[in-house]
Amino acid sequence: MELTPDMRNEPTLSLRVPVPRARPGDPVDFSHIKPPPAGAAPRPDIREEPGAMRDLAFTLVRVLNEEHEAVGPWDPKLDPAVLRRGLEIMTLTRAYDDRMMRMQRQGKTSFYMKCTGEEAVATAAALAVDAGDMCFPTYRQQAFLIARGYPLVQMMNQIYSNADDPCKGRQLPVMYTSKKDGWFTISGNLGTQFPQAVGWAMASAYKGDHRIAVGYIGEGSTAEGDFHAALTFASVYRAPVILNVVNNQWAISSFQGFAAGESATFAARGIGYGVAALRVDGNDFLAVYAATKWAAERARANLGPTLIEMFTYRAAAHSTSDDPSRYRPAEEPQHWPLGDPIERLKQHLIASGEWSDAKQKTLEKEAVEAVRAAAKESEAVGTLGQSRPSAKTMFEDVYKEPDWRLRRQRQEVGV
Amino acid sequence: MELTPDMRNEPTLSLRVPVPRARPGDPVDFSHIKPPPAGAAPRPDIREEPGAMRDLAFTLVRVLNEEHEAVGPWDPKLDPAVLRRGLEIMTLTRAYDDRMMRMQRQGKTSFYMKCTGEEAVATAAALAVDAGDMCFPTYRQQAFLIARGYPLVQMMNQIYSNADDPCKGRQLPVMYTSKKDGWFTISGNLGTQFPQAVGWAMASAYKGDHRIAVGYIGEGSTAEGDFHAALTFASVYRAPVILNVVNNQWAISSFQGFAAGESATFAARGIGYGVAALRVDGNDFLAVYAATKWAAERARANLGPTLIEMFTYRAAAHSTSDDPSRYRPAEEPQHWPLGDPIERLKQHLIASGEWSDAKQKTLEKEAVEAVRAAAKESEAVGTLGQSRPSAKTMFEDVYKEPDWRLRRQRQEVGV
Amino acid sequence: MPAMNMIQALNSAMDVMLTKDPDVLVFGEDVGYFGGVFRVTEGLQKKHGLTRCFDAPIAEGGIVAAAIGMGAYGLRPVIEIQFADYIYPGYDQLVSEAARLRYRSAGDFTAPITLRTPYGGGIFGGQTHSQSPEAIFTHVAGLKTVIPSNPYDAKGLLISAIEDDDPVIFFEPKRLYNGPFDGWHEKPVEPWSKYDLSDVPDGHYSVPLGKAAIARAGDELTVLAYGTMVHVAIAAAAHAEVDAEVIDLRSLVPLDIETITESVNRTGRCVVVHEATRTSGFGAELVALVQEHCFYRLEAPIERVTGWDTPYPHAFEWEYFPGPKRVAAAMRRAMGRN
Amino acid sequence: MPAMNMIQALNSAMDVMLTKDPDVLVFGEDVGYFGGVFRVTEGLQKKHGLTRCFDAPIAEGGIVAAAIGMGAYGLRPVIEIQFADYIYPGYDQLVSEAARLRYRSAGDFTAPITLRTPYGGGIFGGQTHSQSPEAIFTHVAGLKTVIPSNPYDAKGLLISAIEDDDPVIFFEPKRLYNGPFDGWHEKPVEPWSKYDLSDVPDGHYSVPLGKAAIARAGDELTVLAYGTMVHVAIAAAAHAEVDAEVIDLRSLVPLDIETITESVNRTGRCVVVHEATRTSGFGAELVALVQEHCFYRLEAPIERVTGWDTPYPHAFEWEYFPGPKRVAAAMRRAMGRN
Ligand SMILES: Cc1ncc(C[n+]2csc(CCOP(=O)(O)OP(=O)(O)O)c2C)c(N)n1
Ligand SMILES: Cc1ncc(C[n+]2csc(CCOP(=O)(O)OP(=O)(O)O)c2C)c(N)n1
Ligand SMILES: [Mg+2]
Ligand SMILES: [Mg+2]
Repeated sequence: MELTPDMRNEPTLSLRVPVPRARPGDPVDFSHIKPPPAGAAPRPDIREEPGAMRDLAFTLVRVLNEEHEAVGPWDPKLDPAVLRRGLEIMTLTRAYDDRMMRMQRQGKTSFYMKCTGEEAVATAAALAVDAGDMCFPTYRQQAFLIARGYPLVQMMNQIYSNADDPCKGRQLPVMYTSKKDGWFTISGNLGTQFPQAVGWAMASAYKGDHRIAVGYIGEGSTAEGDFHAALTFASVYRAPVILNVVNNQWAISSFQGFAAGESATFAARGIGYGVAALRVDGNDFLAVYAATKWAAERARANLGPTLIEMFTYRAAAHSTSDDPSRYRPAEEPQHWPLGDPIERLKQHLIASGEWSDAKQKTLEKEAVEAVRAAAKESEAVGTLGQSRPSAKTMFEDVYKEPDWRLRRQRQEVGV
Repeated sequence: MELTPDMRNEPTLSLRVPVPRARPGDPVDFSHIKPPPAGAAPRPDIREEPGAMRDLAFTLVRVLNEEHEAVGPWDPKLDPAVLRRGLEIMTLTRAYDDRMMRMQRQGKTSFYMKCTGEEAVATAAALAVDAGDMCFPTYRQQAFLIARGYPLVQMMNQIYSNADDPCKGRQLPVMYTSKKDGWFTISGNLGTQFPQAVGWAMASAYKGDHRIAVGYIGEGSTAEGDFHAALTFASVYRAPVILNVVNNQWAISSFQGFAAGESATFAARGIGYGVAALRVDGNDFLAVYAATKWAAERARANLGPTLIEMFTYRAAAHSTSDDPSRYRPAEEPQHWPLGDPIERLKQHLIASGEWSDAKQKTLEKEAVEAVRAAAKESEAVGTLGQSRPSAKTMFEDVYKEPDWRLRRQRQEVGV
Repeated sequence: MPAMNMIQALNSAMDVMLTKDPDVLVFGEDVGYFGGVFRVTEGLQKKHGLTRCFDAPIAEGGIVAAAIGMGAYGLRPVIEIQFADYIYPGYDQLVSEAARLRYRSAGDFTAPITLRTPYGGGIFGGQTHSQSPEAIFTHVAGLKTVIPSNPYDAKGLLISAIEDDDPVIFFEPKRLYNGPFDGWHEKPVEPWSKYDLSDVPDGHYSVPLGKAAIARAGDELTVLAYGTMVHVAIAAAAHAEVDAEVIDLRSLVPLDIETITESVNRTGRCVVVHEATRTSGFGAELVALVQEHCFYRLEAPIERVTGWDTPYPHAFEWEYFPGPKRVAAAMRRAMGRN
Repeated sequence: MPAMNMIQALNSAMDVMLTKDPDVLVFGEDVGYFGGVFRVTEGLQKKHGLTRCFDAPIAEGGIVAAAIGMGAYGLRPVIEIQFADYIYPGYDQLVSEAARLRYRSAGDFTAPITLRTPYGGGIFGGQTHSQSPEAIFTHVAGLKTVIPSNPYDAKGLLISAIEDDDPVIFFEPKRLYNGPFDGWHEKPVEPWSKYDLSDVPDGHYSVPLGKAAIARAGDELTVLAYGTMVHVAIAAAAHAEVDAEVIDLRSLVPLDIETITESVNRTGRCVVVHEATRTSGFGAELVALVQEHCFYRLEAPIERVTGWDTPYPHAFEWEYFPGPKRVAAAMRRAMGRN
C-alpha cells in the first residue's frame, strides 16, 4: 500500500512570510551584514568569462578601508581633482535634497524624493562613464544629473511644474528629462526603464557607435518582469549596458526580503544569465567608480553587459508621502554598517592630505548657497500653481501632431 | 584633455545576434554538449542550503550509464514494477501522439502537438509525486496526464472538440483540464501557469496541507516575466513547488540561445534567488524520477522550491503547424547525444533482466491497440465538426451565472 | 452605527471577511505590517496574523498570478495593486488567465479573486498616480468591474466582491477616501462623518453587484456616473439648475441596464461622465447601450464628459478633471439651454 | 504590377523600408531565419543581414521595451508579436511607456516604433489565437491603431506606420493573409490575385494614417468596419439587399471622423461591426461618435454586430464570428425591414 502524505509522519506545510530583523521599538539589528575587508575582492581582467567570476556576486567590492585609505586591486587610483569633484556633487545633491524636501513641506510643490545616503551610487558612476552615454535612471539618481552639469534651476522648475518646467508641467516632481545630458525621461512606473536601457544599448551596438547605456533599478523593483527582460535581452544580444541594482534595503515599507534578498544577493541574479556580476559597497565612492569603469570598459569592448548590485541604505524616507518610523527603528539609518558616502570620501581626502574639515564646511556652505540662488531664480518663475506653462500645451506632444480630437478638446478648454 | 570614445583606439560596438551551430544543409553539430558520466553528480541531503549546492546547476544529474546500469548517488533504486509502468506510459504516450498527429493530418482536428523524445520528463515526474499534488503543465506534458490514469478517450474528445469534450469545445486541441486528476487547465499563453503553480503551492502551505505543486515551462518561455515572478515568489514565501524548465533546445524555430541558454544553464537561474537548482538528463527516466523525488521531499519538508532543468530534445515538430526542416538539419533528432528516453529505459530493464525486445514489441502493439480502441470510441462521438456540445454552452461559464448580456446574446444565436 | 470614511469601511470589509472565512487572505505591496500606502489594510496583519495579510514583491503580474493559483486551490485572495496606474504588468494574468479559467476549463477551475486598487485623480499625483483604467477590464469577458462612491457601498460591495465566485476588479476612488469630493476643488473638503452614507454597520452585510443606485432622483435628464464622478454630477446638477437623475452605477460589469433604461426612457436625455480618457472609455459603451435601448425616447444627443485624450498632467489637474462646470455645461447642452 | 497577397505586401513594405532606411530593423519571435510563423518576414534576414531582421526571446514585454529603447536612440524598430492574443505581457510597456514618452518628456524622447501583430479569428485558432484586442489600444492616448483590409493598403499603411514618428499598433487580419474572406466560410477561398487590391507596386508608396476608404459606395445605410469585417460587410450588403456604404476605417486612431460623419449624415442609418467582444469594443466608441455627430440625422438606432461577450470558442468559431448573416440582419433591422 502506498502511503498518502498525511499518513506519513510528516509535518504539515506552513506558509513562510519574510520578517525584517527589527521593527519600530526593536533594537537595530545589522548583525547579518558582515562586510568583507576593503581590498579583499579580486579584480578580474575585463576579458575574463563571467562564469569564472561568480564569487564576485557574493562578496563586496570595497576600496576604502577603516583607515580611510584606498586599498586593493579595485583602487581606481583617481586624481584627487576627480575625488573632490565627486565630493562636491554629493554635497550639492544633499543640499538640494534638503531644500526641496522643505519646499514640499511648505506646500511649494506636491511631492519630493531624497537620495540621502545613496549619493555615491549615482555620482561616482556619472564620473566613470562618458558624456555620450545614456543614463536610464530611477527617481533616486538625481546626483547623476547634477554631475552632468544640468542646471539646478531647471531641476527646480520641474519640481515646481512652473512656466519654465522642461516637462511642461506634465510630470510629477523629480521626473526630470534631458536627452542632451544623457538622461532618459524618468518613469513613475518602476522597472520599465531597465529593459529600455538594454534596447538603447542594442541600438548603439547596431549602429557601430561607442556609446553605452547605464540602467538603474531599485532592489524592490527587481521583482518586476522588466528586470528579467533586461537581463535576458542583455545576455542574448550581449548589449553594451551597465545594469545597476540599487539595493538600499527598503522598498517603501518592505525590506529586501520581499524581493528575495534574504536568499541570495541581487548581484547573483546575473549568474543565471551568464552576465558578469559585481556586488559593490555603494557607500564607497571609489568602489562604485572602479566597478562602473570596469563595466564600462567591458561594454565598450563588446564584451557585453555587467550587473552591479550597489549595496547601500536608504537613509531618508521613501518620499515626502512616507514616514519610515512606522515600519523600521527610527535609529536604523545611523547604524548602517557601511557609513555615509560623503563622510567616507571626505575622510579619505583628508587622510590623503587633499581636504580638511574646514574646506568641507565651506563646500557645504557653498552648496547651500548655490541651491538657494537657484531656488530664488526658479521661485521667481513660480512654485506649483503660481505659474505654469500655457494650458494649451496640455494637448501637445500626445502625438507629434494633434488629431481632431485633441484640437477639439483644446477648444473646449478654451485655450 | 579627456579622450572621447571615438578618439580612443577602440573598436566600434557591434550587435551580436545568436546563431545556432547548424542550419538545414549543415552537418549536425552537438559538439558543445558534453554530458558528464552517469553517477558523477553528488546528491546532497535535502536539508542542505541551496547556496552549498550551486554546482548542481552546471552539471547533469544522470543515473543510467553507457552499459544501461543505474549508478551513483541519484539512483532511486526503483522497484522494477515502477520502471515497467514508466515504460508503459511512455510507450502509450508515443502511440497516442502518433495517432493524433495522423488524425490532424486527416483533417479530423485542427491542431496537435507531440512530446516525442521528452516522454521521460513528464512520466517519471508523475510517478515520483503524490496523487494529490497539482501539475501545472505546458502543452507538452501529456505523459503526466496519461500517467495519472486519465482516460485516453477523454483526451481525444478534447482533441476533437466533440460532444463529450470536457472543455466543451472551447479550447484548442491538447489544452486538457482535470482538477480531480491534479492537472491544471492548460493555457495557450506561455509561462502564465508557472507563477500560478507557486500561488497554488502557497495556498497549500497556508492551509497546512501536504500537497505540493509541480510547474512546467519550456526553455524558450523562461524569457517571459512570469518565469521571474514564479522564482521570486517561490523564494520569498518558500513555496512547496517544483519548478521544471523543460529545455528541449528549441522554441519553435528559435534555439535556446534566444533564451540566454548559450551563456548559462537554465538551472543556474535558481542561484540568483537562492532556490535549490538541479540540471538533469531529461532522457534518463531514473534521473528524472530521482531529482523529482528529492525536490518533492524538500518541498514537503517545508524546505521550499526546487528549480529543475530537464535537459532534453524536441525530436518532433513544434506542432502540426510547424516544419522543423526549415530551420534545423533534418537529421538533428537522431544525433541527440542523450538518446531516446524509451529506448534507454527499455535497455536498462533488459540489462537488469526485467524486460526483453519481444516484450517491448508486445507493449508497443498493445499501446497502439489501446489508442485505436479509445479512438474508435471517441470518433463515434465525433471528430471536429461532426459533433459538439450544444451551442448554448458557448455562453456558459463566462461567469458563474450569465448576466443579461450573455442571456440576450444566446437568444440572438437562437440556442 | 459608527461613522466610517471610505478607508475605514474598506478596512472593515476585509476585517469582517478575514474573521468569517479562513480562506480569505489579503496581500499586496506594503499592505502587511505597514497597512498600505493609503492605510486601507491597517491593523489587519496585527489582528489576523502574518500569513493572512502580508506584503508582496513589487511584481503586479506575480501578485495576480499567485492569487490565481490560490483561487484554483480554493482560497479567496484579496489583492491590492498600489495604484491602478500600476495594474498593467498584471493585465495579461487578468485577461488571459483569471478571466478565462472558468470558461476554458468548463468550470473545472475558477479564480474567485478580488483585486482592489485606488484609481482616479485629483490628488496631484501626476500621470502615474491618477489613471482610471476601468474600460480595459470591462472589455474582457469573465471579469467583473466594481466602483463604489461612498463608505456604505464600499464595504458592502467589497464584501460581495470577496464572496463572488468570479474575479472582480474593485476600483477605489482615492479622491473619496477621506470625504466626498464634488469637484469644487477650491472648497474645503468635508469629512465623510457629515454624510449619511458614512453610517456603516460594523458587521457583515453586502451590496449586490449589478445593482445601480439612484444617487439623486430627477426627471429632466439622466446622468450615468460612478465613483468620484457621482458627487461631481450631483454638484453639477445644482450648478446647472437641471433636475438631473444621477445614477451611481456601482458596478460596470455586471451592469444594471434596467435602471439605466428606465431612467433615460423617462427623461429622454442623458449625460455620461467619467475621469478616464474619452476615446474607448466606458462612457462609449454606456452611450452605445443607451442609444440601443432608448433611441426612440432620446431628445438630444447623449453627452460624454470625460478626461481628455491625453495623460493626466500634474499641473493641469483641474483642467483635466471633468469638474462640475464641464458636467453642468453638458447638462445644459443636453437640455437645449446653452 | 505584381499580384501580392497580404503576406507578400507586408513583406514588401518591410523590405522597402529596410532598403531605404538604415535605422529600420525588424525583430520578434521566430521572425529571423525562419521568417515568422505566418512567413511575413520571410527572406528579410537573408537579404538584409542578421542584425536587421532577427529572432527575439519569448518575452513580449521585453520586445516592446527593447524597441522603445531603440526608438529613444533614434532607430525605427518594427516588432512582431506572434499573435495579438500574446500582446498583453507587453501592454504595460506600450501604455505606460511607448504611449507617454513624448508627452512626459515634452518631446525630448519619442518612440517611433511599429508593432505588427496578426489578429482575428476564422482559422480555428481557439481562444488564444483569435482575439481582436484593438479597443484597449484605442483607449490609450499616444498610441495609433491601424488595421488594413487588403494587400495594397497593408503595404501602404505599414510604410506609413514605420515612417510615423509615433508608436503604431498595426493589426494584421490573419484571415485575410492569403485571400479576402467574406464570412461565407463554407465557400472556397479565392486568392488575392483575383482582386484589384492585390495590384501592389514593388517600390515605396504610402497610404496615409487617418484616412478611411469607401470600400463600397451606397446610399441607404453606412457600415463602419475594418480588417476582415470590411469584406463581411460587403457580402452582407448583398445578402441583405441593402445599398450600404461600407467604410473601411483603415486606422482607428487617428480616426477619419469626416468621412464617417458625411456618410451617416447622408444615409441616416449606421451599422458598426467588429470581431472583438462587444462590451467596450471599439464599436462602442464608433456608436458614441456617430450619435454625437449625426444625432439629428439618425433614423434608427445604430446597430452593433460584434463577437459575443465570451472568449472565442474553438468549436463554435462560426457562431462567434459575426458573419454576413448577422451583419445582414442588423442592416435590415436598421432599415426597418425585418
Ligand atoms: C509598477 C509600479 N508598482 C508600484 C509602484 C509604487 N512604488 C513606488 S516606489 C516603490 C518602492 C520601490 O522600491 P525600490 O525598487 O527598492 O526603490 P527605492 O525606492 O528603494 O529606491 C513602489 C512600490 C510603482 N511606482 N510602479
Ligand atoms: C505569451 C506567448 N507568446 C508566444 C506564444 C507563441 N508560441 C507558442 S509555443 C512557442 C514556443 C515555446 O517554446 P518553449 O517554451 O521552448 O516550449 P516547447 O514548445 O519547446 O515545449 C511560442 C513562441 C504563446 N503561445 N504565448
Ligand atoms: Mg530600495
Ligand atoms: Mg523548448
